[in-house]
Amino acid sequence: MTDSPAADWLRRFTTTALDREPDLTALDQAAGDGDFGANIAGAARLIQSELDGLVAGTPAAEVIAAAAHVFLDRVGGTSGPLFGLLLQEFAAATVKAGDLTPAALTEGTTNGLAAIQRVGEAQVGDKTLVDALSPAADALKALPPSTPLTEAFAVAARAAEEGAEATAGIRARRGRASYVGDHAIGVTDPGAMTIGLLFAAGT
Amino acid sequence: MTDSPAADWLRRFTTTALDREPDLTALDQAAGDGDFGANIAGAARLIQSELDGLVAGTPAAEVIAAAAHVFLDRVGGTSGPLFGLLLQEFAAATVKAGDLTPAALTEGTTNGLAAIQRVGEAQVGDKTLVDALSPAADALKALPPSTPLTEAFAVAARAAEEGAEATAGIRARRGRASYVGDHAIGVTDPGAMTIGLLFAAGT
Amino acid sequence: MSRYFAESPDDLVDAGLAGFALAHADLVEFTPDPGHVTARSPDPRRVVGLVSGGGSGHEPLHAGFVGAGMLDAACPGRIFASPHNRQVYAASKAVAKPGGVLHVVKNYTGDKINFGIAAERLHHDGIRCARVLVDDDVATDSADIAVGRRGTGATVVVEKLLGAAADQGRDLDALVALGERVAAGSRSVAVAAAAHTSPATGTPAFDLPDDGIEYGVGIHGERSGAVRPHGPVDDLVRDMTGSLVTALTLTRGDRVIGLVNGLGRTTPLELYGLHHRFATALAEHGVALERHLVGSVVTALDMHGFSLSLTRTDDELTALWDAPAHTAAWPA
Amino acid sequence: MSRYFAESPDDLVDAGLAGFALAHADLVEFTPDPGHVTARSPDPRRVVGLVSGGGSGHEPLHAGFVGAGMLDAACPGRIFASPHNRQVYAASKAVAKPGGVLHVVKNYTGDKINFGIAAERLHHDGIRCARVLVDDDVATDSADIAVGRRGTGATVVVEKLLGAAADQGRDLDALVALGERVAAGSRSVAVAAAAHTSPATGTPAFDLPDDGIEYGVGIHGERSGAVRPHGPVDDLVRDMTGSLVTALTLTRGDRVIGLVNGLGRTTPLELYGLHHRFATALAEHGVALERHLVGSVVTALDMHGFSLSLTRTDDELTALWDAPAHTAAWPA
Ligand SMILES: Nc1ncnc2c1ncn2[C@@H]1O[C@H](COP(=O)(O)OP(=O)(O)O)[C@@H](O)[C@H]1O
Ligand SMILES: Nc1ncnc2c1ncn2[C@@H]1O[C@H](COP(=O)(O)OP(=O)(O)O)[C@@H](O)[C@H]1O
Ligand SMILES: [Mg+2]
Ligand SMILES: [Mg+2]
Ligand SMILES: [Mg+2]
Ligand SMILES: [Mg+2]
Repeated sequence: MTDSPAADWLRRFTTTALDREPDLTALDQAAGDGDFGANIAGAARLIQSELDGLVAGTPAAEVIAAAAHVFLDRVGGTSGPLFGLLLQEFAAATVKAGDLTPAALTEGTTNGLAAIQRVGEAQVGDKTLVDALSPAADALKALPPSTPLTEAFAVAARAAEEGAEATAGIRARRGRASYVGDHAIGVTDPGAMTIGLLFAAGT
Repeated sequence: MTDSPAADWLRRFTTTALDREPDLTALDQAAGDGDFGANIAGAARLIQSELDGLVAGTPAAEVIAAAAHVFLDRVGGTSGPLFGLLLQEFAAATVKAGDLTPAALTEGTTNGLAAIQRVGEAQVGDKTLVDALSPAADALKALPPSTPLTEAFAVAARAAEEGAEATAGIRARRGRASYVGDHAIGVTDPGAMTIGLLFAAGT
Repeated sequence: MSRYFAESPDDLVDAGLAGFALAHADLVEFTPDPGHVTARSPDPRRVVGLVSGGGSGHEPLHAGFVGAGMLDAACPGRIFASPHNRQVYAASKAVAKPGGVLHVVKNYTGDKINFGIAAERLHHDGIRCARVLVDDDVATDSADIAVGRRGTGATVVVEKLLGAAADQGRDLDALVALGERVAAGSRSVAVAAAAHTSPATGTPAFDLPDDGIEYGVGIHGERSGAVRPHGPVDDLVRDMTGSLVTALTLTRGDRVIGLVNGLGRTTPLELYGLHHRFATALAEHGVALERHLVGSVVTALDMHGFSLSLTRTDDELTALWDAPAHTAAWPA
Repeated sequence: MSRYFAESPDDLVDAGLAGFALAHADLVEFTPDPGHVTARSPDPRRVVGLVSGGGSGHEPLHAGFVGAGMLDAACPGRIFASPHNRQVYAASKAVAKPGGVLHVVKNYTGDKINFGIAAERLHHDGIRCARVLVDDDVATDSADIAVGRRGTGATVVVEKLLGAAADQGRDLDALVALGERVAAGSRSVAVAAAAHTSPATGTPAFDLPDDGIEYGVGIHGERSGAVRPHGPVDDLVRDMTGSLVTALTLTRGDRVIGLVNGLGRTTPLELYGLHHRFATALAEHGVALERHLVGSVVTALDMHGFSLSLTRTDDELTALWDAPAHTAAWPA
């Protein structure tokens, strides 16, 4: 078990994801197909065992890359590869910055959003995790360079949570929720909510 | 439509059977397989259309034989052929007596019971229609020869109904209800109850 | 509650049979009155016609097993009600061969009576007729039940082996002997986690506690009286397997054909998972699972449950199992 | 509520696949990690490997259609979750032939993404790879849905016709053209009278009024938003048929292959009855039902519902339909 800030962040995320699995399942059940909670929880367990296997002092980029690979190579669904693309961009930005800095967070979020939109073609307002990720990227880009990492995470989390909350009011145009029409109204998008959980885990 | 006593009797029986179909279904559901009500109701509808087709003045034996043939040749289940055997003996006894007399009723019931026991091997206490038919036969045999037909029917009905009621207290040794063990306790045997309905229709 | 996609219990049977006949017109012919299904292309070597039947609600049994290599005819009754004797009589007349007719009958009073009356009529017509009774269900092996064990899942095994033997031109006595041997060597046990939907009422035929399993249920949804909690599936399968092994007094090295049968709404994933556990449990007993079938072949409408069956086998029976059959539901 | 006979959603998939592999060891080989099933005896004339896959819970799709005459490999994901790209990549590598690999993909974002990443990796390895997208569900043909129509029941028709064509040695471009033509000529619509049981919670995935039918449901149990009363079944089938005829702009004399597909707990009697009604409704449109399949082949766990599918056919496609296939679930 490592104790680097990156590992702590991801471990906290996995704990929250497992705690919240029933809520995420219920949301995807109400306006989707019910597998989102299990998918994210499965990923969380795999990431925990990856983190357990890392030696102390593993560079932040490698820690994040390990989680990215879990999502990319071992988790299916729509959400698996999309979260993988996001974490992969976090890892790349962390390599570039030399550590998980606020700048790396901003760049990772921005590039992760771009990659997710290239692959999934969702726009803000389609009721997907893009509705949380996009405002988070905007909020991070607006921060002064000197912002401490935990505060940057907090700002991103707040923006993502607000974006996620807004998804409750709309029908979906993409993802499984797009098939259920008005049944999606009143239901927060679980993918967007999980983006909020990911950032909040860094605070 | 005929108006002979035999036809009236059988028509009243079909009306009651159709009225009571849900109860019979529920009893067979609670301690059997749930098809008894539909089976008897199906027979009742077929008998009604046979009765409708008979010319006025058709001899009682032929009327009863028509109903017997419906049961024997067009109704399955356990109950179909057993009711057919009973009615066939009623018809034979009616031929012998020249009409549906109290003596014919007694002989038909006695011989019907014997036929049903030859084929189905049930004894009193096995929780089958024999539990109603056997006391009915006994009660009929004990009647003075001068008893009017409707009273004979009434006596047989009372004995059959008492026999049927007694089936509620016991587990079954034959029929589908024998598979359900203690679930049969508290449930009146629907076949026995229907024997009561058959006699009661003659009163 | 979930209503069937049919107008009534009778429509469920009548439309279902009409559609079956339409879908499999190459394999079978359907006579609506008295209702029976006959095979279009039986093996020309057959000298005995094979007839079975019973209440509807167990599909694909029996009509799905009419065809070359299995049954010559099937008589479907109303839902859970034995066919009437005229159905059996007409079907038997239609497929009787020089060596007569063999009835494969599940051990239920109604089936025995109706097939029995038909047999009397056939004898009267000078047609040889014999019966093989299937009574495989260990849950009904009890002194309290005067009518003996119910006939359930193993019926399909009996029909397959008899069909292959009939194709070899075996005569009636030989087929009866074989059928009795197979039936005597077959046992089944069934459990349910939810009742079937009664077509008469549109509601579950019985209630179970949320976490309960009815152990020893019948294919008409007859309750067993024994409810156990929904514990580890491994334990459940091990207990069921043990009861079959005991009933057949199987010992190490004995050879069996195994059937994992869904009772209606049990999913293929569940059935295959149960098959895996069944194979493991049999291996623990040292019993050789030589052949197997996994699927919903003897059902109880939409019951959520399954049965496990074992049939003792040997080289002869295994060869009969492997013989080709071409019917609507036999996996070719 | 009725719990599955499995310890957990993951066990439902894992034990189910292990049992499937055990039951059909003659037909398929199963690699647990990354999970995929491959055919043991593909036709030697094939020059292109056929791969499909998707979330589990739709059995027998896709693993049940792996074998001679249909798929070379299938990648089963977790329940209702697309397989991950490494499963698709490994399966494709395992069955790639000189002419490359063809992916048959149901139109869902997750499937497209995961098959898409695998395709990138295959290209990187110098393996030709193309895709046929199945998007047959008319209920999702709406301007409000940016991702287009879902892929549902017609997938099995596409897999059958492509399999037969691959057996003739057709190359990748020819198969893509054929697959696109079949997919473009296929439409489906599904209804449910009761939701599937969620394996995560053990409760119905959605509630319907006692007398309600969800019209336009998805194979992951996605609700349609349109509930109608459980009226005459004839009317329901006529409306569903009409929507398919309209979507395919079929006119008198057009020829089709029809599929009546159970979504899980729908009984054979219901399905055959629906087939009878479907055939009648098609006849009213003057459309020739040239071939058909009736069964539960593309399911949604234990949902009580059914789908109807039509595929335009011609002499070429009908001949491909008639070609032999030997898989666990194709009716031989
Ligand atoms: N095109 C898309 N772009 C970005 N995110 C998407 C897209 N489609 C769906 N999602 C996200 O995926 C989540 C659902 O993931 P999951 O349950 O794994 O997939 P599926 O919908 O295939 O079952 C949704 O909550 C939504 O946030
Ligand atoms: N061996 C028997 N002798 C006489 N009557 C019997 C016997 N077995 C069952 N019955 C009667 O049959 C009735 C059930 O008939 P039915 O529902 O048609 O048959 P099944 O039990 O085959 O579903 C029972 O209520 C009982 O009265
Ligand atoms: Mg989902
Ligand atoms: Mg009954
Ligand atoms: Mg019955
Ligand atoms: Mg999904």
